[in-house]
Amino acid sequence: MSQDALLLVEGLKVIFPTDAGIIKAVEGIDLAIHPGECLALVGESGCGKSVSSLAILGLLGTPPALVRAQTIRFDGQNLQALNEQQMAQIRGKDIAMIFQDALTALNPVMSIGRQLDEVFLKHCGMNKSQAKEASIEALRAVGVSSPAQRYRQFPHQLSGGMRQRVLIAMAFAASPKLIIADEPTTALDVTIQMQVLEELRAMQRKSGTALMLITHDLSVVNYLADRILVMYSGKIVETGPVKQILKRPAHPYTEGLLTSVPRLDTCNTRFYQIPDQVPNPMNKPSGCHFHPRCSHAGELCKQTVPSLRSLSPQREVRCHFPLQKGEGGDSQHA
Amino acid sequence: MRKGYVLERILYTVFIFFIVITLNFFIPRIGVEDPAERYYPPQGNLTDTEYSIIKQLTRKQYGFDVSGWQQYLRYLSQLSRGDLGTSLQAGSPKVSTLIAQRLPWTLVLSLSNMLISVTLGLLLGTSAAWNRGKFADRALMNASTVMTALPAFFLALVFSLYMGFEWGWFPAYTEPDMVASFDWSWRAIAQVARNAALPVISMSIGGVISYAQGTRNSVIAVSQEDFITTARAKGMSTRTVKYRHVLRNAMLPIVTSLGMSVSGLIGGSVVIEQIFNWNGMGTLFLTANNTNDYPLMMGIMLFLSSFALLANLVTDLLYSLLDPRVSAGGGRR
Amino acid sequence: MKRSPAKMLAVLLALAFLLSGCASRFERLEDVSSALYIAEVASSFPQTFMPWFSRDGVAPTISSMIYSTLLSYDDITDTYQPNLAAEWAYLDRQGQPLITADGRVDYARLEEEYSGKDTAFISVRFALNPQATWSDGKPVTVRDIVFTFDLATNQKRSNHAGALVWANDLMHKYDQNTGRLRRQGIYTYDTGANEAGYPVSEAEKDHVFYFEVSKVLGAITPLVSTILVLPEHIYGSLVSIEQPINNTDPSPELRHAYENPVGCGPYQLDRANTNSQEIVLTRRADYHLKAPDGGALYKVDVLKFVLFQEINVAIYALKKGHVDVLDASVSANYARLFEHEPGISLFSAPGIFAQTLVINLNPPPERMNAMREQLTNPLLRKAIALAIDQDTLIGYVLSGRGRKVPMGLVREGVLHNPQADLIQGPMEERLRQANEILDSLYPDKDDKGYRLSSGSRLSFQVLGSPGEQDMINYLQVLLQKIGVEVRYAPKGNSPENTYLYGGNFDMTLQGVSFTPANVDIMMNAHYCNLNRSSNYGRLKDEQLNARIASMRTTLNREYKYQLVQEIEELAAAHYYKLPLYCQDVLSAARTDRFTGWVVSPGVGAFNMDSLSRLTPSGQKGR
Amino acid sequence: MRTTRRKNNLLAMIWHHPQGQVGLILAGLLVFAAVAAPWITPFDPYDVTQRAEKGLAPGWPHLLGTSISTGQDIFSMLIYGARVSLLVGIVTGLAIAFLGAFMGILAGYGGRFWDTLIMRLVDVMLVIPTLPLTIVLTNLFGKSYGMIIFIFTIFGWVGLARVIRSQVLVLKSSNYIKAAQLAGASRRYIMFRHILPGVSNLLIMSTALTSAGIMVAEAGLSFLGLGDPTAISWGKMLAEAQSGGALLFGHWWWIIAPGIGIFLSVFAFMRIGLALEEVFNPRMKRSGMLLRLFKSINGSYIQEVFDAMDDRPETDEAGKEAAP
Repeated sequence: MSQDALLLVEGLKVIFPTDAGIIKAVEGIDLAIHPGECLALVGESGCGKSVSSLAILGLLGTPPALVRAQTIRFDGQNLQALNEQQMAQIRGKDIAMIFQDALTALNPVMSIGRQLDEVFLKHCGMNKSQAKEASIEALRAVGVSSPAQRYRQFPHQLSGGMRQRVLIAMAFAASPKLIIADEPTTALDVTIQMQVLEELRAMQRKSGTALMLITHDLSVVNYLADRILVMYSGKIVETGPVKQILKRPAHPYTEGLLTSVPRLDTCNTRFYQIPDQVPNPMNKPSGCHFHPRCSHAGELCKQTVPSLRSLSPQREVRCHFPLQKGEGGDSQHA
Repeated sequence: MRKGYVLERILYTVFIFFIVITLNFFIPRIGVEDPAERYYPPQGNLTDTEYSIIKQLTRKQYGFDVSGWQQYLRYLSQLSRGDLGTSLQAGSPKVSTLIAQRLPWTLVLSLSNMLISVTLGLLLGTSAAWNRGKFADRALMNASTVMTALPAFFLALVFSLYMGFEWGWFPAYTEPDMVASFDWSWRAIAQVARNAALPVISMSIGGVISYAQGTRNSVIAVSQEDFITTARAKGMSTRTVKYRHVLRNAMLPIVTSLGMSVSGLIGGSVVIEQIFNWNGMGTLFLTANNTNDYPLMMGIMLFLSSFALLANLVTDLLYSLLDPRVSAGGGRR
Repeated sequence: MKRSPAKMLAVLLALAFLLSGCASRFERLEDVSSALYIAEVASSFPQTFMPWFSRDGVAPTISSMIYSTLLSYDDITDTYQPNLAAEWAYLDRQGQPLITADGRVDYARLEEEYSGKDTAFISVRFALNPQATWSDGKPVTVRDIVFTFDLATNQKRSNHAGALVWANDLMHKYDQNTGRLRRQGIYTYDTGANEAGYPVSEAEKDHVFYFEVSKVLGAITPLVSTILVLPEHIYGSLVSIEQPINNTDPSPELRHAYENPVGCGPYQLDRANTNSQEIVLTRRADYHLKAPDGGALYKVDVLKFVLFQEINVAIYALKKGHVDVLDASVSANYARLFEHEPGISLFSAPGIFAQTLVINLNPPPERMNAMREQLTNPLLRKAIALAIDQDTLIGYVLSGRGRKVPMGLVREGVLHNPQADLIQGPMEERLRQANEILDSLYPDKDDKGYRLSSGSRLSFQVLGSPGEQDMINYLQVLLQKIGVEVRYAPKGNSPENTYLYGGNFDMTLQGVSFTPANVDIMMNAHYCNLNRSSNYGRLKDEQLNARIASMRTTLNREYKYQLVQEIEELAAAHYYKLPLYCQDVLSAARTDRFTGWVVSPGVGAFNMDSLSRLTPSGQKGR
Repeated sequence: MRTTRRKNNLLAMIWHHPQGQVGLILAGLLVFAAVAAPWITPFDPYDVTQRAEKGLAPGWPHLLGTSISTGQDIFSMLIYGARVSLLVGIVTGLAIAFLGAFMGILAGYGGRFWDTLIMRLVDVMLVIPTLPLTIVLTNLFGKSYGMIIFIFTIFGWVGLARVIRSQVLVLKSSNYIKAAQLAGASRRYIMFRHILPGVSNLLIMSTALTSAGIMVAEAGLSFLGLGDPTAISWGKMLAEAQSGGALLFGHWWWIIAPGIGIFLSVFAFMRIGLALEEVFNPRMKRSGMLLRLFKSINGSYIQEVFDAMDDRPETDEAGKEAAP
């Protein structure tokens, strides 16, 4: 199974040593993305999901970060063995990224056209005029109105949705095999969010690109993703197909996430909130990191770190007392 | 849109200029009812009639023979003809003539100071930022904390003492024939370089350090911006990222501080000029001060302010060229 | 690798600076001609050389070399030497010169002749040196003299030129308001000399002229020795009431004349080599005065005045051999610097200025306060005078390079009056006397000093410049010994905030110099005139005023000097300007190119006397 | 609440910052020197009776020699000089903080009129050449440290006011201020209860840094002879050294001594200011420290950290196998 994965990551760990102590951002995660698949990495902010994606692409500065992994294999290539120059060849061409805040993710003093051109010039062997044509075409493809005019404009002159589209166009520019989308719609209004997601899904369908979606928004996950990977405090706490997990979460944290999503079909007048805050990454709780916030937690949870256990062939959970037994989930799926 | 911004900046500059002119008119008049009391010529054994004649003449000479408003209007019309007034020095030279004589020599110091500060500062600052935390960086940061606490005039004295007096590497004071015998020959240029060495070195040490530190911090701050990650994620080579994405943005605050040093270009070397006996605007001003040559002092003040205003305007416009966000609205501040 | 551009640039710059440093060479050291390099300490050089313009900085020195006066006057010996005027004489009523057998002024007959009341002025006859020429070749004639002195007396055409004050005693008078001549007092062949009874023959018409001057002995000195004669053929057509000579906004022609002086002095301006840092004068071959041997009076062909902003720089230049001589006095602290320097001589000349402590003894009512009221008491002032130990001050402040000044403020020469030195004796005795006086004045005393009946301590401020602070601190110590406190108070650098003229101070410092040449003016200024003169402390004494007035008007020279001596005594008894010291004038000159430097009282090594005695030392500079 | 608690142990926070500690110790020494000057100096430089031979070289009892022009003991002058430097620096720093905060808050929160007015004023002030104007003003109003403090304050508030204003603008748009406004709090209340505490960190920090800057500026003015002519200050000592022939005589100690005084005082306050900056704003932490930490933590410890993240050996197997 891992053999045919487009991206295979095993035992990825990231720490940040600081004056005050060591921040354990990612504590060993495994993940695999198959061609054309959309994998969602879900979790609260600070759980290490963005750091993981940056670490995979080698975009984390070292210092301040220290990264270790057993395997980071992309398309049969060991990414860890590549130097910066070779990585640069992969980034943008094979793996592209879409960032959360398009205003800060775009260079403020460069026209968006030139920023797009850079991708075509670098990865597609085009000359300047070709690149310009391709950029305008790419802008049009993501639904940017009057792309030739936008081409000359600067990021601050565009609306938030437009900027996000530009980022999407930029990611898809070199037809990569994998796109990592880090909270692509969080910074946008809800109506614009939908349009952008639409665009993203259309582009993904059209090109058959694999998508690694990083989000905390389960409705986005529901809309785009095939498989889910729930992270908490640097560890994966639950994985599985989207439908199963959304319907029957096995980890109390996943359940908490689900209940905190406002739904139109239920009549909750108050949102459910997971109590307390994300644990201090410098000083994480013993045992299961989630236990101080967990309503099901027992004595065992405080002492022993639970391991990732298989519930069904496709589902795993890291919990001493999972909410769902494997069979139930399985039968649902079947 | 951009035209509008340029026009707005120019109009604004003119407005401020007007305020500065007015201030310049009023400051020397603070507390002066009768200029004859303040500026009358050296004491002698004057009889009462002689003294009253002198008073009258002095009043007329300073334009105090008419009412305040008329004085102001006269001042404006005089300025509009480019006339900065007449110095009280022997022979009543025009203030503008005196400034024109001294300005080039001050510019020799301050321009080479700026050139050295900016180029060395940028080079050191960027290389420190690229090698963040390594030896060069730490050396620069340590040097900067030490050097910013050492005022330039102290360094100037120390350099003058050692490199000038003790070791005789450079002239400890400006050679008196430097200005006089300057004729654009290589010999004369070498002489200027030799004489400018100590003043420029003592001025530019602080400049290099502060530009280097500013550049370093700016480059580091920009390197941590999201769009730099975007650029890297696009697969841009390290070189492209550094020079096209980081530096361009990191230059923006540097341009602002450059603008500020340009506006202090002429007035900034008063103390250094005094120490090295350099015949520039600074010594001209100190001389004017010591001899109570108010017309000259105020002429220099106005010249410096106008220069600073112009420098600010150019900086603003340059900044708006570099940063498209500015002319669209808001300001850089 | 990455830092290499920075490194390269730094190395390049360092190299450039170092290489440029090797090219250093100095003009003087290579100069084999007879050119003297003179260091001037000034903030800037004048660009114009109108001799009446400026009395500050280098301008007077330069002007006095380019232009000439009618006569030269020697302060010390009280004698006149011919300059532009080859001969001169007071005339008796018959027009005959009042001259003794040995050619000197016959003061006895002068007094005899003019003491009566039937005439308002004295007539003086001058004959110009026929050899005298302007630097453009034109001869100096009586037209130049008439033009010059006529201009000096006419305020409308001369503005407040420096000449104004000094021309006061000429009887030639103009109306201040109209600028019209009210009374003629200068006569030449062309301006009615013969008609007025001053005979001038046709042959003498270009050289002989007559002045009518006030009936005082002091009238002639400033006229003949301070007013530099201007060329009529240059300025005559340029100067008018609309365009006065001393003008802040001169016409281009006038400016051109200012900038290109045509003079009749021993040197002329070498415009081509003169600039903002260097004034170059060249010797005029046709100068009318010659050495006794018939050769040039002054031995130096070229004078190069080099501008230095600060005395330290000038001293450095002298040490380095950039200049031959320093036209500035050197602080005693620097004497050590030259002591073992080969090729440099240090000269010490007695000073002419007596430094005094001026006491405000008559403040205007609005400036009066309790402390100043104490100072109106001459006994207190005497006590202060008793406590001033000049030896200590000279030792500490001047490092011993100074001399004591008697209470009469005149140290030596014809004016000196030993009787005026009211305070003498050993210091212990003086302090005892002082305390005796103070004890009687202020019964309230503790170990710190005396108190007024109001309880406040006897304490005064001494207004001074920052440079004088140290001296005032020593004064403080001296007066501490008799229980009187004085403190330094800074004076501003403009007249209005020095408070001196308004009498808004307790004490201040002032230099005083009485010489036969200036005693008429200065005694009046120091002791009589209350209006913006040197009489800061506003001394008012009818007897003294009368004595000074008669001193100014007497025509008997012996009597005049006797009066001066009496005035010294009278003034000293007021304990008004208390002598502190007289600082020696230290000057330094190099001897590797020229030898023969001489100094005289109050004058440093660079002076006209030196110029007439210098001889090249033959050896080239180091 | 949080800010007040911080302020209470402000000194402690600076003390615990390695750079700040240096600053505090130096500043403490200087303050001690300034206060105790009459007791710790071997000679009273103001007393002419305690003068020695002029131009002595360093030795005993004149540790740093004597001046050429007056014979004053240079070491004693150095100690006394701390008084002027600290007084002018600290008082001006506080005055600028006060005026700058007032102007900045007024511009940022006082409404459009004040904002425009103050910002125009700022523009004018930035253009006027400070040093020449200072020279003119001291000439007009006399030379004293009061005057210098006044002039520095008049020119110094500009930069601070701009920073404060932008900080206020940020605060103004923050939710808690909006909430307070909605809750009907008065402008004055919001200004003093919310805005002022919001900018207080900035103010404290800038006071330290401005004081350092003012000390340099004061030395410069004294050097030009614009300070109080009766006081002994480091700038004036340098000026006296220059005009009194220290260069000609090669008396380096006369130049170096006041230079060290200036350096130490400026350095101390800069250290304190920068320490405060880092304490208040941890993101500003210097990378150098981080890297030193990297080096000081040995590799095996890092390895341990990484290893500790793995699931326990017994469960590890299960997890590994369970992984898809």
